[in-house]
Amino acid sequence: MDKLVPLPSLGFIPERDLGSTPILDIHHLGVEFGGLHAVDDFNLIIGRTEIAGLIGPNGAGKTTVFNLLTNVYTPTRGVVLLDGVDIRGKSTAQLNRMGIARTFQNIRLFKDLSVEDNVRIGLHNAFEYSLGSALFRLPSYWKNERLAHDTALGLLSIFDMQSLADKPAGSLPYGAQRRLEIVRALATKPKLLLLDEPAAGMNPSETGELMENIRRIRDTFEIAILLIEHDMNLVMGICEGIAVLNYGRIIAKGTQEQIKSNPVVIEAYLGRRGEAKA
Amino acid sequence: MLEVQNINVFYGNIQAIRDISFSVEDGEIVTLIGANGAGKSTILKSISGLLRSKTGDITFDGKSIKGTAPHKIVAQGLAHVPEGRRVFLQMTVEENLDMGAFTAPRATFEDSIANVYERFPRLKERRRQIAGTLSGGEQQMLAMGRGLMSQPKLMMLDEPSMGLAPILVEQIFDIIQELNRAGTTILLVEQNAQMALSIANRGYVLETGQIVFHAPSSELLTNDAVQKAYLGG
Amino acid sequence: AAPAAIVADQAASGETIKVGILGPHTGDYAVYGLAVKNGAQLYIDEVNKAGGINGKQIETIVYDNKGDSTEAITAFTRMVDEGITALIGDVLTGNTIAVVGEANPINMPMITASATAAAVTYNADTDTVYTNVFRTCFIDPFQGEKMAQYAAEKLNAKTAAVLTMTGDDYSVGLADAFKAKCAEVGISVVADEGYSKGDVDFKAQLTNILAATPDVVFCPNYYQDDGMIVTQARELGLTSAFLGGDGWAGVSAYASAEDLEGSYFCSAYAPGSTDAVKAFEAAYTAAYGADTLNMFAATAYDAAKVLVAALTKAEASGTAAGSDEYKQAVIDAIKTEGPSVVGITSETGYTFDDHNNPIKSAVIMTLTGGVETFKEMY
Amino acid sequence: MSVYTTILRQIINGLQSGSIYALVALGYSMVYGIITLLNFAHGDIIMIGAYIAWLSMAKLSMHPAFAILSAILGCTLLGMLIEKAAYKPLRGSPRISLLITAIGVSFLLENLSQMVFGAKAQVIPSFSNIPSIFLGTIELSGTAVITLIAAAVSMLLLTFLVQKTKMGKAMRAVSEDTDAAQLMGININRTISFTFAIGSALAGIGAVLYCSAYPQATPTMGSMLGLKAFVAAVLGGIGSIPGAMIGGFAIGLAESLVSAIGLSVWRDGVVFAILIIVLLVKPTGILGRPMREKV
Amino acid sequence: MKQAYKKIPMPVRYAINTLLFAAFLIIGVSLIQSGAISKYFTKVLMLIGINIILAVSLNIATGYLGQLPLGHAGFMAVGAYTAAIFMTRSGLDPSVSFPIGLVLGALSAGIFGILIGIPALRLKGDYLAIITLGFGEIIRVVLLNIDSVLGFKLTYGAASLKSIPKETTFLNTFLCVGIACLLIHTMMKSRHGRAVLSIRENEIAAESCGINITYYKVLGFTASAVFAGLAGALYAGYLGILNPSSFGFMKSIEILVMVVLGGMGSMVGSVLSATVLTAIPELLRAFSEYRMIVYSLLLITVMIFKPSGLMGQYDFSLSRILEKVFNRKPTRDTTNHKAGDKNG
Ligand SMILES: Nc1ncnc2c1ncn2[C@@H]1O[C@H](COP(=O)(O)OP(=O)(O)OP(=O)(O)O)[C@@H](O)[C@H]1O
Ligand SMILES: Nc1ncnc2c1ncn2[C@@H]1O[C@H](COP(=O)(O)OP(=O)(O)OP(=O)(O)O)[C@@H](O)[C@H]1O
Ligand SMILES: [Mg+2]
Ligand SMILES: [Mg+2]
Repeated sequence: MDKLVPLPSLGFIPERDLGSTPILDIHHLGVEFGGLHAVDDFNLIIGRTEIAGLIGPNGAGKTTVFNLLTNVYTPTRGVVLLDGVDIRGKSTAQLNRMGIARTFQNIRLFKDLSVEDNVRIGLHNAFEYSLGSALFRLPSYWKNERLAHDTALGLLSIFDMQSLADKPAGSLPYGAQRRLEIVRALATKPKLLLLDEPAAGMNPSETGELMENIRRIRDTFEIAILLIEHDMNLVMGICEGIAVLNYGRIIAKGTQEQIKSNPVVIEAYLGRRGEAKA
Repeated sequence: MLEVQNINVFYGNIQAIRDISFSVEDGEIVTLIGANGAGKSTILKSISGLLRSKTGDITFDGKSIKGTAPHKIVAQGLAHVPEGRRVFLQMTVEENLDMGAFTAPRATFEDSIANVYERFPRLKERRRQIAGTLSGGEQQMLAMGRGLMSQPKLMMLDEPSMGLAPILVEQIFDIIQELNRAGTTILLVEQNAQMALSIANRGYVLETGQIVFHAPSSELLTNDAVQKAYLGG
Repeated sequence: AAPAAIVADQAASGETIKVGILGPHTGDYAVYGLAVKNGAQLYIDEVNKAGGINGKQIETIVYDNKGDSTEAITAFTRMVDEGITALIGDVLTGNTIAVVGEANPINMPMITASATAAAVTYNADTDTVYTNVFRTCFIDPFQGEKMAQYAAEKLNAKTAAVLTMTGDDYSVGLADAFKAKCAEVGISVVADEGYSKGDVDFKAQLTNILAATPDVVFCPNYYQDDGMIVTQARELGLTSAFLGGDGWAGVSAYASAEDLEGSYFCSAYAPGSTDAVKAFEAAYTAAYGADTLNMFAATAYDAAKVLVAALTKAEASGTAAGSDEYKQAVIDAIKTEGPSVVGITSETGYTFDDHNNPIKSAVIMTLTGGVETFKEMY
Repeated sequence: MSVYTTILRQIINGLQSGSIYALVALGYSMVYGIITLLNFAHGDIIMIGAYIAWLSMAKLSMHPAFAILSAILGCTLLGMLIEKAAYKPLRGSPRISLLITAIGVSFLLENLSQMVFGAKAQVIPSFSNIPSIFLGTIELSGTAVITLIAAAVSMLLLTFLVQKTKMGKAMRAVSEDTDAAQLMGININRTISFTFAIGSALAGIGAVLYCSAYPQATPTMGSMLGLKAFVAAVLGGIGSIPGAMIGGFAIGLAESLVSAIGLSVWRDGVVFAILIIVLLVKPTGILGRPMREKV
Repeated sequence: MKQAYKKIPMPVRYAINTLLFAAFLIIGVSLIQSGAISKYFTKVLMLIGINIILAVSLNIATGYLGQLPLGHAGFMAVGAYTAAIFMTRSGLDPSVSFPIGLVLGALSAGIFGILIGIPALRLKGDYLAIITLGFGEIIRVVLLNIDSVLGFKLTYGAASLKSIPKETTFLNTFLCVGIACLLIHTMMKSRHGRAVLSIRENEIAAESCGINITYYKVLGFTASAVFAGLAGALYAGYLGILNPSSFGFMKSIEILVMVVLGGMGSMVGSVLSATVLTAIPELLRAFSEYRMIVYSLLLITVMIFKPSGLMGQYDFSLSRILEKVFNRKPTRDTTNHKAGDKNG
């Protein structure tokens, strides 16, 4: 087996306990689509409560990495350890139960269901009771349903969305839908939260707010967050470590400062103005 | 060139647009900014005919286009690059671009497509790929490229920079300016208000379906309230 | 509930005798249901014109069941609620059995003109006869057996093939009886093929039959299908004689004279054979057109005739219409009056056996020069 | 007769009935391909075509050529009328509502024609005597040959239409995203109307060929035919033009071969079992494009 | 701003609904026994009940799970034949064998649901439709051809399975309706039901919420089959005779029409449209041959003017109406929450 990249590679905040094993440990991950190496030899380690950023040009393979981590696509190569456990061969649902939750670049809400039900579906495995208890309304049904209701509203309150609980998710404005997706992902009690362009379609002030919330989520739930984003304000604002992907390969890894000033990154991704701003 | 007068638009019985009027002059870049759900996309959809306004009038190039079928409006030289890309997922990149040129004269097709490929080399690389498997940003480029193919007089862009890498965002804004210099009028909806205002002549600020503010961009850029609400200042 | 016209008609006497007519008037089997409806109505109209029964008009309550047993039951129950004294119907075997399940407990007299399965009047599991149920048509086993016998005796057949519409009780019933009889009379069944309702291409099955080179092919289906089957068989080069049941009546319009030449089928009556038949056919055509003029129109006409005779007798008995005694009187009268009713399809009257099936001999029809002609009584 | 000729004959039987299924399935697939509507009334349009042929020849004693033309024309117009009256008002509604409407239209056509034309099967005079072709000792009827050719030509023309012409492009765009298609300047109403016209014209051709092979018209003849064609279209990969052809032939062949091995009473069951197995192995039909959804 | 809208507590709601339903049954039964409701009307009511169960059961697979099965009549057939064979063969008194038959009918249909669901649910959309249609047809063909098995008369094929005790009554039909609706309701308003709904809404998202979609698809499909089997068993006891041709493709379509017309995913809609669609042909009897024309025109018209069905996705609830009455002035926050205005 390949040698582990020394830990913490991306954990840049020594005062926080990142744990002895990283939450996510990816080795030589790769996938091909008909000859196209969408992700190639991808290695990354993420600490237990770290906020990490994955950036790179369009079509670099960022979303594909998420899809590999959630087994929407099956990797052709590589090993992924979640909290020290090999996740090969696990289904998307199993991976979720093991602690990986995500949002989608193209929002995938349960549009016709209410906001609360969206979150409650996220809570599916958190408050379990058997089909029998449901059918015959046994006490465990009542207890868990009440807990689920309270928890759902509690989670919605992170984004101040309790008042929308009864609305159909599809009728929410774009930005609210993105936030709801995050809440739903959180409801599954993840150890690692994957956010795919959470700020897309938000204006700068909304983005600023989102940034605060992401940080708060990490602090309250003590989870690791890996996010993809093209909004450099957000990435540079909260990511403790950043990996840059291009043509499926990592071209740079490091802190904000290192990335901002990396000429390869500027050339491939940030561009002149981006450099100036950053 | 485009004159919108007192339109009111509903989704079922929810009113999304309340009595909005504005205009875009020939050769201008005008931008609409506003929070999520303010009704920006709804306005564009009403102009291109996908939605109907209950009242008021919309004139384009001197002719009323209210109630006209969308395909006729497009044929008059008004292109709409919709929100959320809306590329034809089962078609290849090239077929998508071909669709963009549906109303354009056949003779200019080769030039137009070469032009698009030049601006977005990634699309050229992926010309045979099924659009549905493109990455988000690639689809966004395709949507923009497809809009360019029709060589419109007025182009309405709904969040063209969404999901694009910073380097491409710059490019997109460059392209918009270039198009504008070449004579295309632009109506731009953007979340990246900073950049939108920096290239626009004028801007309208939208809140819950109403225009609350209208000024030249330079003024908007320095306005405190706008700064706070939309520029993250 | 009574249509306005009839109400006006009977205004004088003030009372009517209600008779139900039930069958599929829409859907796949409409052609039989409509024939039964029209045939029965034709006779009842004649009776009404002649003054009705004891001055009472006969009012028909006609309901469509789409060929669906569920609808048959609801429609029948509704008729009962509306006060029918007897039923002509149902038309399809399965529907009729379903209706019998409702009619038997209330001892409602019913005569079917077309339900041919033995089980319509007799429950083999419990060995009981449904005494309230009669019919004016053949039963399946009778036809199947007759044709097997006929093939052996008159056509000297040694081998036979069978082509049935699987899922159709009539077709399967005839075929089963035919096959059973074949074993007895020394015919070996060399091919046993099936098709589904709605099929129009039978070449695959016919190719198998062709390969088995049978002397005769027994095809106990309905005439449209049979016409197409014969045509396709000849196309493939199958020269065997075709045999069928009463469902064949009318087949001559559906295949060429050449192709049909030398086929045989049994029937309850021979179209155009006697003056009575001719008169019936003329009257029917005048009233309803020739579209649905098939054998069941004739058996329905007879059913109505038997029923009217029985009703007349029952009316005379003086019991109140709809009472249990009245119903029993009708049932008894069907048995006693039947033999004197000379119908279109039974010149010798309707005598019923102990399973309430009419005792009549089969007419063997043959096709010559494209015409369905009477061959012999058998 | 040798086993060999029996088998050969059965294959030919299968191809003959298969070619009719194929032709009908093409019309199905065509309409499905554009508005993803399972047009349950398609079989009934064929039924009307058959009655038009019957009316014009048996009742109006028209020349067969005119009868053929009027059947095709009649079907085309009927298809367009149905689209305008029953389907157009449902644009943008859930697909399943459209499906139910189509079922309603199918019921309506069946019951109307029973009222108008009667419940009895009508015999359709033959259009002409097309000489048969002999393959060795086996006779292949002329209509079968023509049906085969018609199916193949229709397939090629349709493929060309959809792939190469401007209308074809419009059709494909409409099928994917009507709003986006409109923004390309495509007149969706005209495109859909055109699609129905083509699909119904195919139904008309199907009616004529069907009638020359099976010369009877009944009000319910369309439902079984429509169902089989639907199965054929799905088996081939619904929406795919060559798929419809392959599916049609596959169903025809399966039917006759199942009968050939002596299972004719089980035929529908066995044919469906084959269908199920094929779909389990290839979940989008033989030529259907897998619906990939990028996440 | 939350709160304020007083909800009737769950147990109270259940009590209200149970009482109302019991009242309905008692009134129904006494009206029938007193003869105020005619036999015909009673029959129609029973049919309505059976059709309601069919519609609400298909609604699980179609409305809630979002699939398009076209073989629902097959499950009904399995239930009907199982119950009928048991009742005619067990030698038990009908009053004993009928309830057992109902349970057996439902269970056997459920087993078929699992067996068919596992392979069929791997397919999507119209391919699923056709594969279920295929299974439905196979069930029908098998019932036709297994007339007798090893000398034991089983289904009697085309000759029909006869002499089934007619044990179905208004009371037991509507008890079954009540049980079916209640169980479907309690299933759907639980985490299991929500999991089923999430699959309809977005399969990929459902999976990434940790929902075992295969399990829940099969669960939904099986539940759908179970109640179809129950309806089939009632049908057997209603009709007294079974023929495989009653369970063809058109029967499946008929049930589908009920579900869609009622509004996909609305149980009340299914109940309503099953009632209306059963009643309409009966009401139209006077039109005789024209009634199917009128019926199909009605169908088309309703779809055109109400494309999402009579009830849409709306589920009527009596207690919700009561709540409205008790809360004359709902103080719910209805204004759209805007992130923008807070910062302005
Ligand atoms: N299923 C697929 N089949 C073929 N190519 C694919 C498939 N999925 C992704 N790709 C290709 O792989 C590359 C990586 O795609 P991916 O979606 O991961 O990009 P990304 O980094 O998320 O880009 P963006 O920032 O634009 O969202 C793209 O070029 C895309 O076209
Ligand atoms: N299809 C729809 N049905 C119902 N309401 C809708 C629909 N589409 C939009 N809305 C509502 O109309 C309002 C305006 O929406 P619109 O999409 O025009 O906003 P926008 O300014 O473009 O926002 P965004 O920045 O999110 O794109 C919002 O409140 C939204 O919830
Ligand atoms: Mg991406
Ligand atoms: Mg928008």
